[in-house]
Amino acid sequence: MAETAIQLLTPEGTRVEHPDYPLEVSAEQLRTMYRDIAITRRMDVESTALQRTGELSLWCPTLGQEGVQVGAGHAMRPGDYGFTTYRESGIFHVRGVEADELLQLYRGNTHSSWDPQRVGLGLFTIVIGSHALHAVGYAMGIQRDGTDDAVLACFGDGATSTGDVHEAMVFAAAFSSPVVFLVQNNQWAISVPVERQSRVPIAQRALAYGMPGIRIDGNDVLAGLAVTRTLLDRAREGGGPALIEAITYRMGPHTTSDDPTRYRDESDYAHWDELDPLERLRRHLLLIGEADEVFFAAVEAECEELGEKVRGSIRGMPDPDPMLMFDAVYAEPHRDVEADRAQMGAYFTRLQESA
Amino acid sequence: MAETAIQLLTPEGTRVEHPDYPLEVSAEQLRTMYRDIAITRRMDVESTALQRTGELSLWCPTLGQEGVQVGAGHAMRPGDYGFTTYRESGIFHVRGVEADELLQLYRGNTHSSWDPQRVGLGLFTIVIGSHALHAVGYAMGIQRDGTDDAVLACFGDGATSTGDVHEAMVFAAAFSSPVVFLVQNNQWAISVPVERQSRVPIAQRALAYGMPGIRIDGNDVLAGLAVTRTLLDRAREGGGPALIEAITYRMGPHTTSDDPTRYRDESDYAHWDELDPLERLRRHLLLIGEADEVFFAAVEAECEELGEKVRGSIRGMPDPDPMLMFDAVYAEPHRDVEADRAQMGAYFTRLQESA
Amino acid sequence: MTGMTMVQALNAGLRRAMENDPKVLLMGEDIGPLGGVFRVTDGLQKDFGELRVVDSPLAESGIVGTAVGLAMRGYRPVLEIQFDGFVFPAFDQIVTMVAKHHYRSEGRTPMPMVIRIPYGGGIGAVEHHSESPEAYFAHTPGLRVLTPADAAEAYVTIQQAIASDDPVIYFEPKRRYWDRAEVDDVSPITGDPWTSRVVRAGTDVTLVAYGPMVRTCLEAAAAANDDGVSCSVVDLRSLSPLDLNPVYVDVRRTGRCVVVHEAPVTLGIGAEVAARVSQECFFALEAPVARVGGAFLPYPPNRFEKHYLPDVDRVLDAIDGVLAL
Amino acid sequence: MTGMTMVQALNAGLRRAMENDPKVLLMGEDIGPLGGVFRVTDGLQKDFGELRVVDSPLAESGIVGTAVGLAMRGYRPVLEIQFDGFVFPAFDQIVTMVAKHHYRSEGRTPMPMVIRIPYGGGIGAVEHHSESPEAYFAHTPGLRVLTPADAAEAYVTIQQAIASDDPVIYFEPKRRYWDRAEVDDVSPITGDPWTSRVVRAGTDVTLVAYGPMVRTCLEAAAAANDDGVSCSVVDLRSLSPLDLNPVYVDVRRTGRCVVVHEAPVTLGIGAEVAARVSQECFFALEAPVARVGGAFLPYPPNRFEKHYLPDVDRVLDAIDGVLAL
Ligand SMILES: Cc1ncc(C[n+]2csc(CCOP(=O)(O)OP(=O)(O)O)c2C)c(N)n1
Ligand SMILES: Cc1ncc(C[n+]2csc(CCOP(=O)(O)OP(=O)(O)O)c2C)c(N)n1
Ligand SMILES: [Mg+2]
Ligand SMILES: [Mg+2]
Repeated sequence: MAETAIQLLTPEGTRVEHPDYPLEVSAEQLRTMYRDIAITRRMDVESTALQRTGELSLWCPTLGQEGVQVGAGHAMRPGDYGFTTYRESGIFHVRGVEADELLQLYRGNTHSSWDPQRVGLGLFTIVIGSHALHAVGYAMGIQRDGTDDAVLACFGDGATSTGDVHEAMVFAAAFSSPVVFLVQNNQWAISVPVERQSRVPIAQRALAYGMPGIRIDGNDVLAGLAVTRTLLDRAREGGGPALIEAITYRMGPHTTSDDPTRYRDESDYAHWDELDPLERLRRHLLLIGEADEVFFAAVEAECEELGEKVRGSIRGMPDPDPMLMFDAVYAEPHRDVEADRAQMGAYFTRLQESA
Repeated sequence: MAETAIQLLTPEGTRVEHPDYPLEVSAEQLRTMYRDIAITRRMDVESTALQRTGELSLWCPTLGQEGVQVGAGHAMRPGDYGFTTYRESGIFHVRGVEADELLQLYRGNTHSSWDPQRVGLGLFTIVIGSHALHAVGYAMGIQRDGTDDAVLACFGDGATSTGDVHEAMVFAAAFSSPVVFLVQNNQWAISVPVERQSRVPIAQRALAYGMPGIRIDGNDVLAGLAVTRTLLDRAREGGGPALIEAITYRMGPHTTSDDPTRYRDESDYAHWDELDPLERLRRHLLLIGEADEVFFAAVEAECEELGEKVRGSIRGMPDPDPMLMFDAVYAEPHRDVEADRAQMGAYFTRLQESA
Repeated sequence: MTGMTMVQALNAGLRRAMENDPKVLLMGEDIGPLGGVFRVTDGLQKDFGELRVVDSPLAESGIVGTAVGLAMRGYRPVLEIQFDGFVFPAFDQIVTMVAKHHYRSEGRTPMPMVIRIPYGGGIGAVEHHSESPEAYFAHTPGLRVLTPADAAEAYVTIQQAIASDDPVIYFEPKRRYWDRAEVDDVSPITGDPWTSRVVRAGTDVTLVAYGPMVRTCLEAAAAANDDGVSCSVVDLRSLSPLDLNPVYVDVRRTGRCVVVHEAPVTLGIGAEVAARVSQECFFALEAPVARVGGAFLPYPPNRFEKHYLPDVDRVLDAIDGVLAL
Repeated sequence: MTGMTMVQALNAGLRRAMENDPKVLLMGEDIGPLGGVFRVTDGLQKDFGELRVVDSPLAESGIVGTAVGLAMRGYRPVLEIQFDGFVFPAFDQIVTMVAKHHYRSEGRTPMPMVIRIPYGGGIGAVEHHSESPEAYFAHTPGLRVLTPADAAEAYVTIQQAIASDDPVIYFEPKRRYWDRAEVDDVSPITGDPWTSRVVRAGTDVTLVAYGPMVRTCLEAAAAANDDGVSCSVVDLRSLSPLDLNPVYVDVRRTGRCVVVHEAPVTLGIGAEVAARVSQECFFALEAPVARVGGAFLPYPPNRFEKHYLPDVDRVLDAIDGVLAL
């Protein structure tokens, strides 16, 4: 197991080669990833603002973690499938979920607003750790279909303590299923530091199951891309599961309800600021002469546009028809749900009449 | 991590030294352990026979695994506490639970027949893996009490797949609690071979948590004694948790309800027969001249006596008074239980009157 | 028509479902070479292979959680939980994930899955092997709950459960596993499993039961008949949804109702039946609905179970009770 | 007497319990420096140290399972489950181990433990943060279940729960966390928490509620009063054991009963209340017991909750219903 985290792009923006993870990446793709990170970041800002004005119930900022998210998103093939947490707007964006689509959920209109089939992303689960098993099961399905798809299972450092994540790794190893576990170690599970979950690097967990455990610089989009792609390919070729620990930092609060000043020092941020994934990629693009201020201004303009679009579609959105809540509890009619629907409908009518 | 299992006594009965696990053991203690294994084994035979004649509901044979059980039992100090499975009559015997006491449970009279405080053994839990957490919690209590007790948590290879065992190791590592996890890898979880639980040695699980993982020859009572004692002492001195994988074999069926011919080959047994823990210790005692046929005959007589005692106390034992089932549901009176008790009492009276 | 035990009927039903749909697969502990501890899956791995009959690692949350993923990929997993008492490690996956997935996805992702659970007491087992946890699942929106009362029912309803696009918790009354019945294993499967069925018609008292207690109630009804009391017996069969219409019709005639199950009475299925029957048959009831079931204790050691479990005498006593008013 | 929110009252109650008994310790996620996501444990780690206020790894089964061991060693763990929807990973430990330990050990090993769970909806939260799972626990022999309706109750009953030698599931109505009340934080703690209490006396209809719905019912009773209908309100307070005697007494006078909770009606606490009241007040009831509660759905997205949750209007509608008969 690598002691130090794999890095393909230094904080100063220079490329480093790694023997195990060779990477060829076009300038076009570099620019796309820059744009993806910038847009993800803007979405964070917009969503936080919308939450502050009561348009959203909650938002879980991704700030600081976009590097590995965008890299991993780009590592996936269209047929691959991802299982994520609530803090993965980078991957959602890369896989084609529109910002205002995703925000339906945080507005409280729906429990899931995207079509899992279309974007190849499962519903995210708020009950920490549980989706790791869904990912493995999905991968077991791939094995039975005989296709060469692979699955990416994303979760946080806190999640690694849960029984479900363990069982997921046990099953994946037992059946040698095509799944890569991507742990975003952002140093915190709400207010609890990662040391409470593990006294040794999280990547070391992989040894328990006989699979590779690789630490990467989570703020390096290229490391995220290269290592995730290599391990997904290994998995799809029958090499079995693997674990990536992406070392990063949650620069924002846990959610818009959180107050990090209660449990961590402002002074921590400076260190991570220097490792910022967006700035790093910007430096790289400038260094290799593949982007200029015109490009950056265009991205900025695109972000502005996104912001406007999001605000426009979310602000003052009407609430859904109350009777919709009775839909889709079951795939086939269920007597008790239908009785409740009828009863509630009659009640709403009485209520309107008496009003 | 040791690649090969630690052995202090060869199958031929000769002592081997191991630099990390020096062991001084008196002839007296060797004879005691021989006796313990023999008695445990006899209890197996008696219990199986009692089950066959309907006196017990079930029995879980320990045959083949007595070496590590008796060794580990001897490694514990009186103040230490153990958490076991249903297949641990060796440890129960060493810790002073009488055979006929234990069998109350398998007769169906009680869910637990020993006093946990007296023998320092928790109730065994049939829901696989769950007691590993109890062990860690108990160890956390020891840390708060500031005593130098330690805890032994025993479970099988199958149990290592459960989320609870993982969470137990996470907590133990996080709090550096004085607990030793002893996995008896008897190669099977009912009909499922250990390879389905793990493709790498179970001891390797320890690496995930940054604790030592030691493989031992589970049919070697001395390795069981020395390694368990060393790690318990390390834990009680603040060294933190550790994991032992004892390689052994379940020579009997999973329980008296099981039919192993459906899933494994008779031919497997021969190999393990040669590694038998009792025979090994017998050879050793003979080799070092610390036991003779008089001693072995005395042990045999003691076993006979035990058999008679057990049969005498279990056979034809009357069923408990039905109303006892209402006792001890709660520590303090509970209205609903009391109502049910009264109702049932009245019903029994009606039933008797009408009969 | 073939004479079969319930175990054989379930085995035949599983086999037919697997033949009919290549997406059906079985997963659980010891269901492969061993054929399950009750032999319900006997021979299936041999015939359908290890990819369709999967011996899993020992982890119930893992079994159910991976089945969620398999269902998302288009499979129809049929899971075996070895005994009632071992379903709880999977409770989170069942209640939080399986039950809600269709709703959470706004109908985009169905969750066809059957979780087979041998349940109930009466076989002299050790702890955690005799429980009746059905009310937990029937209280959970998003799940369906079925339980067969005999081999013929089992053969049909296990196939219907597998064919359903909703997740079904399928409770198998283990003390009835070895009861034999004539099973029609030739005709196409028809009928609506999500209904209750009147298995005996009577005029004085309506007995309501499901799973293992259907036979007990039929025996009680026969005994009552000898005493001149005519009892109907309704087998609920589906615990979610509940179909109490046949019960209401019957109670409106008899005016008396006794609900019987093994689970603790408090908040057991009988509570819902009693509440609804009291509501719907308010003016017809001549006596309060009586509930016969487990006392408010953990399942006791098995030497107590013949006293703990409802039996013919307890049902007769309750019949006397409702007739006394 | 001090004016306190329910959060402050719980904090004060925990503090006092910790001062009184060195064996009391708190464990949960984010209960240390953060003081819990609702700040119920605010300041306690600072004052009692990390050994008595433990921020655990992220694992609910781990929290409850290790607490079992701590209790065996003589401690009295008070656990925080961060939200209702996250109790299920610990369900096995709670139902299989915590609930049964005293019984299994034949009374040798008490299991004093309090599991605090903020529950219920009404705060506009995301999924899994608004559920009412109390019926699962009330159906489980071996557990006690308490839920306070206001700050004064919370201050007293949290201490009584901690003092109990039995395991207590303590449901905190999170939408009432910020309601203020006068709390007597000076007098010794007295009274029996395992009883229900009549919080308003009336003559026409008996409203039965607990936790968050007590205030709703009091508001409904006030509104009904304006329309000339006099309602009693009974706060169950303890869901296990249930104390329905005050309800029976009241219903025998009013002849009408409405039970209100947020959880799905089917097999919710109201089912047991309706079944028992229908039994005990059979001849006094003028109308069937009405149940007001959640529809049979997973908790919907929060933009629906004002329609999903019982409110004053729904309770008034049910009052009209029982009066119409
Ligand atoms: C089973 C469960 N327990 C508790 C919570 C409350 N909770 C939400 S996020 C969180 C911390 C998660 O930490 P981590 O896995 O590191 O992910 P991060 O939020 O840092 O991305 C907790 C405790 C939950 N959602 N699910
Ligand atoms: C949670 C749970 N699931 C399933 C079972 C049924 N069961 C009893 S023993 C056993 C196998 C246990 O294997 P292992 O841990 O290796 O212990 P061994 O029996 O070999 O000593 C199983 C699956 C159980 N008791 N608990
Ligand atoms: Mg984190
Ligand atoms: Mg084993």
